[in-house]
Amino acid sequence: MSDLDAFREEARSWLNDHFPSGLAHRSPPGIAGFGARLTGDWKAWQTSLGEKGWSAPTWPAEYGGGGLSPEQAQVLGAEMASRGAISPIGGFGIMMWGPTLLDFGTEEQKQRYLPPIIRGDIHWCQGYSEPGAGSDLANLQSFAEDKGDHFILNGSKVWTSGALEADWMYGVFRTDRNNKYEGISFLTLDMKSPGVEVKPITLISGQSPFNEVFFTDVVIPKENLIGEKNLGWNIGKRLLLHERQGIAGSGGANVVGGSYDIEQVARDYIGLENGVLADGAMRERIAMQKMFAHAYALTGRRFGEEAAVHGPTPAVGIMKVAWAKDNQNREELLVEMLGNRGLGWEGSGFSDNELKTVRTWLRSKANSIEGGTTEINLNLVAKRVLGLKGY
Amino acid sequence: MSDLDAFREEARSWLNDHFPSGLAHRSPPGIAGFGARLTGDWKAWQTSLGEKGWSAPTWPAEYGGGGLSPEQAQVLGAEMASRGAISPIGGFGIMMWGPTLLDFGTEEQKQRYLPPIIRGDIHWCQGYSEPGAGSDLANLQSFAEDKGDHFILNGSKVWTSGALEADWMYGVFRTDRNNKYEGISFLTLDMKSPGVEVKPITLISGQSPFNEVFFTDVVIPKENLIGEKNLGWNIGKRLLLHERQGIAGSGGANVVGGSYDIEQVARDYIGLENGVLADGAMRERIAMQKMFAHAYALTGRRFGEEAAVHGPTPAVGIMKVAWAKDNQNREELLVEMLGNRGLGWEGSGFSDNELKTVRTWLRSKANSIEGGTTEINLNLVAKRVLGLKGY
Amino acid sequence: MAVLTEEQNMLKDQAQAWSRDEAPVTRFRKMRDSGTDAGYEQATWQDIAGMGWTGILIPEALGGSGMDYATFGVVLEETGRHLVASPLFASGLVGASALLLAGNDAQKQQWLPGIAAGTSIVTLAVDEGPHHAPEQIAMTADASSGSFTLNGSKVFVLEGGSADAFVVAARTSGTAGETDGITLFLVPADTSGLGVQPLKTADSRGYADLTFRDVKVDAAAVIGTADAGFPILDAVLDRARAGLAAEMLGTACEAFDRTLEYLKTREQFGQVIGSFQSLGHRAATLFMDMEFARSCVEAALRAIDEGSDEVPILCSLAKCKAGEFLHDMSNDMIQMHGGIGMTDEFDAGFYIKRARAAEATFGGQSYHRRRYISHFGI
Amino acid sequence: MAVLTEEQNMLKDQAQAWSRDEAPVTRFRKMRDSGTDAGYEQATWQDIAGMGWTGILIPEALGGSGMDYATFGVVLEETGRHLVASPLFASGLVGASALLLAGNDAQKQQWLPGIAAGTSIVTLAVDEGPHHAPEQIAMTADASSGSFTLNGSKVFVLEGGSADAFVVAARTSGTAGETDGITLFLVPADTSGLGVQPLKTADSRGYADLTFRDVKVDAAAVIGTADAGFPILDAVLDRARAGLAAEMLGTACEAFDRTLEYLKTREQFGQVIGSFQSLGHRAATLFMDMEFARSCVEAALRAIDEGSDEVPILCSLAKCKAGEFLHDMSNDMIQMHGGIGMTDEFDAGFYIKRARAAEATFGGQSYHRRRYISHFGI
Repeated sequence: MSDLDAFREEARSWLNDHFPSGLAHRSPPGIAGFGARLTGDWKAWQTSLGEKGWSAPTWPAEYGGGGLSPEQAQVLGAEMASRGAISPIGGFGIMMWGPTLLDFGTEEQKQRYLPPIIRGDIHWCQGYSEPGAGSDLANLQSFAEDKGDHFILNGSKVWTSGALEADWMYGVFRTDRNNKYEGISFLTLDMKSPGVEVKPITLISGQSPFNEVFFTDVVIPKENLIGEKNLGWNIGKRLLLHERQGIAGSGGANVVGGSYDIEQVARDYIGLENGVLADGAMRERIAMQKMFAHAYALTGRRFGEEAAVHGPTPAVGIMKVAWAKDNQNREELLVEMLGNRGLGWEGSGFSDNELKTVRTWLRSKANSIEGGTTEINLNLVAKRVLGLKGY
Repeated sequence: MSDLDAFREEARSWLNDHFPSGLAHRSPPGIAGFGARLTGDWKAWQTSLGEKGWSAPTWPAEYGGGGLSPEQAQVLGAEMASRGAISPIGGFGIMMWGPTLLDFGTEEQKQRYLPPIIRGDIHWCQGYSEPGAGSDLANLQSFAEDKGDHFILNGSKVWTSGALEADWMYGVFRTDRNNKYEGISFLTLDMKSPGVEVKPITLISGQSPFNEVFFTDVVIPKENLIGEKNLGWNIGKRLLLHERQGIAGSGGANVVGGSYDIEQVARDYIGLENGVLADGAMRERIAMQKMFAHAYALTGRRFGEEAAVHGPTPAVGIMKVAWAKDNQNREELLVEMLGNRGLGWEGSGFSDNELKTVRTWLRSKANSIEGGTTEINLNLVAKRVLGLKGY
Repeated sequence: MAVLTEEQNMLKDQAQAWSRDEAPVTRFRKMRDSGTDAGYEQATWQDIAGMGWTGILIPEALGGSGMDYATFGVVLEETGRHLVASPLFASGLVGASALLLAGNDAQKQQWLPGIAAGTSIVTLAVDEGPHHAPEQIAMTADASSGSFTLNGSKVFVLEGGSADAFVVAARTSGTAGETDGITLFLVPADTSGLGVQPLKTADSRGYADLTFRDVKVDAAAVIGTADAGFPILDAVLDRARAGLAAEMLGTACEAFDRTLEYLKTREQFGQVIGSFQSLGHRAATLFMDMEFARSCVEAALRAIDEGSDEVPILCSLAKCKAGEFLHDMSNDMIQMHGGIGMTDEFDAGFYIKRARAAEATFGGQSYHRRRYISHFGI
Repeated sequence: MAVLTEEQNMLKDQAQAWSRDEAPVTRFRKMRDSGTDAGYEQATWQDIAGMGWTGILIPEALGGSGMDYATFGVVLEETGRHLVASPLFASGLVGASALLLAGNDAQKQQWLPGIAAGTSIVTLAVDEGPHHAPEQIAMTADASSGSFTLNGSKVFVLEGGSADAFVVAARTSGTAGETDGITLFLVPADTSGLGVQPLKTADSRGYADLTFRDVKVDAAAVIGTADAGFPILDAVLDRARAGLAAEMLGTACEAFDRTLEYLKTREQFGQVIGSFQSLGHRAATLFMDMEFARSCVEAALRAIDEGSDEVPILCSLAKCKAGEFLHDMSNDMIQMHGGIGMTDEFDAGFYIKRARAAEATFGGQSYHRRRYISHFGI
């Protein structure tokens, strides 16, 4: 029996003992990834997984991680997937902050921050965007004044997902007003610190996980500085890569939740004549939408196959643009096909699917803004992939 | 009887005497506006009209023009139109060069150049574009070196309409290599001068009125300088206004000649089912095309009405963009509807209309380039109409 | 903009000033947040009636000012800019048009003075399914001994929750899909058997679904002639389409103006974002769409006033072109504003929600493309 | 690009080098200027046959190399880049596919070695009207005493003027619009009653119209089974579509590369024009279209080689996506080059003419959108 087979046995046995079968194929409660507080079976599963370190399978065991090889992690993932075991420990800590910390943190910082991330005890939020700095992220103004052994932070962040639920924030803050890029530091702060105020953002589609966070004379100890002072931009950029990949990698599904079947909507709200959609123009538009989505999926698969042999290609930059376009086109088609049934907001006059479609359509408008606007992404493709100047 | 009625009588009587009735509703032979040499009735009509000065009705009589008031000119135009009398004297001389000369020329230059334009004796071509200077027109490099009492010209022009038939050229030439805009002079030159060589340009659609013109040590007397040396760019720009208005004002008809009826093509090459085009998607695209053209026509009419009251608006800048878009969309639809009948080049395998459609479609691709590219025109709208910076 | 008459200029100035000062989007927001079913505030509605806009089309003898559709369009464009919520369009234009075009003297005397005064709200109930399809009317009106019994339903009736009476298109003969056999009825809202269910819509305007269960009306309720209502309905709808297109044009123009202002002031990477060519060219293209939509809207209104044969084709053109421009502009208003455009706190959400609702009302772009091209024999 | 096998890499290198060095667009231009009816030069064709590309699909026993469609696609992409004119696609891929899929041993023995050697050209004759519509075949083949009499016409047959034999789809029963009743015949070009009229097309490729007047063939000419030819025809057409899509992808990629190079070198207003955002963003969008088209083309070819159920849907996807990209790219090649792009002296005209011809062949984008969506029950 190979080592990997042995590990597979171990994983199976452990999952048999620790995964509550009642949770099979269920998603954790709360806003996925933003760390809801768990109870009952979910809490027990969180505790088992966290103590085993398999919520972060490849992170070093010395910080509480699983210490697995990539191959072992793949086996574990397959085993969990096959029994519908979903980890309730995720979010920014697991997906972005932990990996970044492993690269850039001091030994002391790793010891301090990683174990509670792995156990799912501390939930993190990400302080990046600011009202005055949209696509020009480095134009941030929240200022952390150096007071010797601590910083005093004033300013605000916006679009902070899960800030209301989070225990801690990591983020980028200005520490030098005279240098745009080399005047930014990467800091962490306790969200319970005096002077931190969180205000939820309602989107045009309704409630959202986003918040504004205001800082008034917030004290941040010097030990919370990651990397060197004024050189935090590089750490911040590294983290962004994870974010863009995370968004585009969701593969066509909208963040709010998939919309319903486009062919079914066509049949129900437009109708067929002789087995063919009665509206030939709409039929062509649906075809174009589905063919674009198909091409998108085939391209994602191809890039994956090629990357496995030739290494990653910057061409993936187009996937974020395509993802947004695909989502927005599909949602516009759905709303148009629903006709006046696609204009409901709430109440008994509309079906659940109709109401959900309206909200999903509105939410999709952010897809070409969040995680780098379509314009910024096209700039990046023009520059990095095509080698054009001036971007 | 009002003065205008009296003039109407005079015009009628003169036209009765001088317009050969056999020419009614006929266009002059040759490439319209590029001055073919006329014979027979056409020559007689040219001579009468030119001697009367009514080929340029509002130009001062002292230079051989009609000396008419705008109202009289309108009456004359209406009378000529009503009997289908078309002037064979036109082209660059009448449309652009004459009006510009009236503004910028010296008394001597007006006396010299205007009478033969009015008589249609001298045909002009326009030396503007150069191979290295497309949208960036002022980047022209043809250099007229100042030799005291004359210039020596070397370089080349491109896209020179009618150069092969023209007697003279007016144009913009570099006289100072150190100043981009204030180093350009407006000159005229005799096309029979030694060192002038004309090479016709074949377009992707076939033959064209365009040429390349090469200059090798061409001697240009100083008296051919219009305005001041190095200050010719303003004269050149004034002239361009006439060109853009001329092109966009042609109102949706393609320069090569109108294409045939889109509904008829739809009926013949796609066919109807129950009185409706069998291809619903194509039907919607045709509708969009026709509605855009309709909106374009209504907008042209509205701008006209508004200009009559409020004066001209820079908003007309969009008309050139729309004209190109309209032409190109229509031609693409036609070619697509013709299917494999829309791929012929010559020979008996295709009908005349089919062959003409292919050529017109190809020719329409220039519509978004000639007379200012769509990109340049959008820049101009962004800057002049919307007041945006950076254009 | 078309050359306006003195009267039109005065009304335009009035509508502009009032909308901007008394009924800006903040007021619409307050109404939305109040959760009212009506979709408008009584105070706003009284202001509007007080200025006489409700009577623009109604003859002076019946309490109105007897002006034309082009003038109504000027006002709707201004109120559309600020998303002013009121039954002005549904009653003062659509309801009034039905009575003006085909009402008999008694009906006119009974309803038009109230519409002009803003004390009566009369609205049109036409569609029965998710898409605008006036030929597909299936609702029945069975005649017997001088009265009619109405059964069926109507959906998405504009200002249906506030209306005092409905102009109802029902079928007295034939089957769905036929234009013959349709009759228009004037049905008071309190008629027995008529159920009104207000809807909570994304654009916070007042709409309602209606159900008719053995609703009895007598012959005096017929507008025009029985079985021959379709041409009237079509004419009323065209007036509605042109008027709504004017309102939509205003909505889109305001979205354009606000976005252009943002392009000129918002800085990124040390320059105003409007200086980025990809945004500047889109703004220039949207400007073209705006001018084209305006030409079509003004031509449609003028054609109605002149009694032109081209009313159907121009009204479809206007509704489609205003719809296309509003559609694209409401999308780009969000995109060009970036994240802020996605927040409920900012107004862009109101514009895109209103956009889609107005697009769907009385036929969307796709419907009007089909209707337009059908005039060309293909 | 997909991960290639060693064999595919070798062929790709060979095709790349040969096309670039021996058959660049200047050679195509010379052929065009010569005014030949054939649409290709014999020397080019002999080179191609000599390299064995004509036999890529044909088993070794019959003189070919027995490789797959993905490999053929690699070659066609390279020849497509340079608009190489030859019957390679029409005969080596389409004609050979018909025989490989449904020919009997005698037919294969008779024709495949010649196709592999380039000494026989076999092409498909399917359409009869201006648009691709294989179900609409009306040409008749009347059976009597063991032979068939063909009457009707075929249009726009690729390499029809040079072909030695045609695979002809004709109707042995049923009427136009039905898929049942179609039969494939192998008809030598010198058969009595068969008329061939070469066409002068904008893209200077070899096409011909065919007329059949009482053309008699015996039962041995049937490919597959009488009346049941449509599934074979459909499979042949799908292979043709995928192969043509690969060629179109190459054509469009070359147009993209040349245009990108121009964006990097052409200066206006003191900067390279690619630095203008409106052009840069369009280039980036075209790059996306290019990558998407490639994914579809490669997936379609792979599906054929794997015998997947998804062949029809993927081949329609590939033809449509390659067509869309080539369409837009050939337009933008001219626009981004400005005036020079409009001159016959420059090559952009060749690319746009080839683009529209290839788009129309074996179904355009619109045809394949309809075919694709019909698989989803709407």
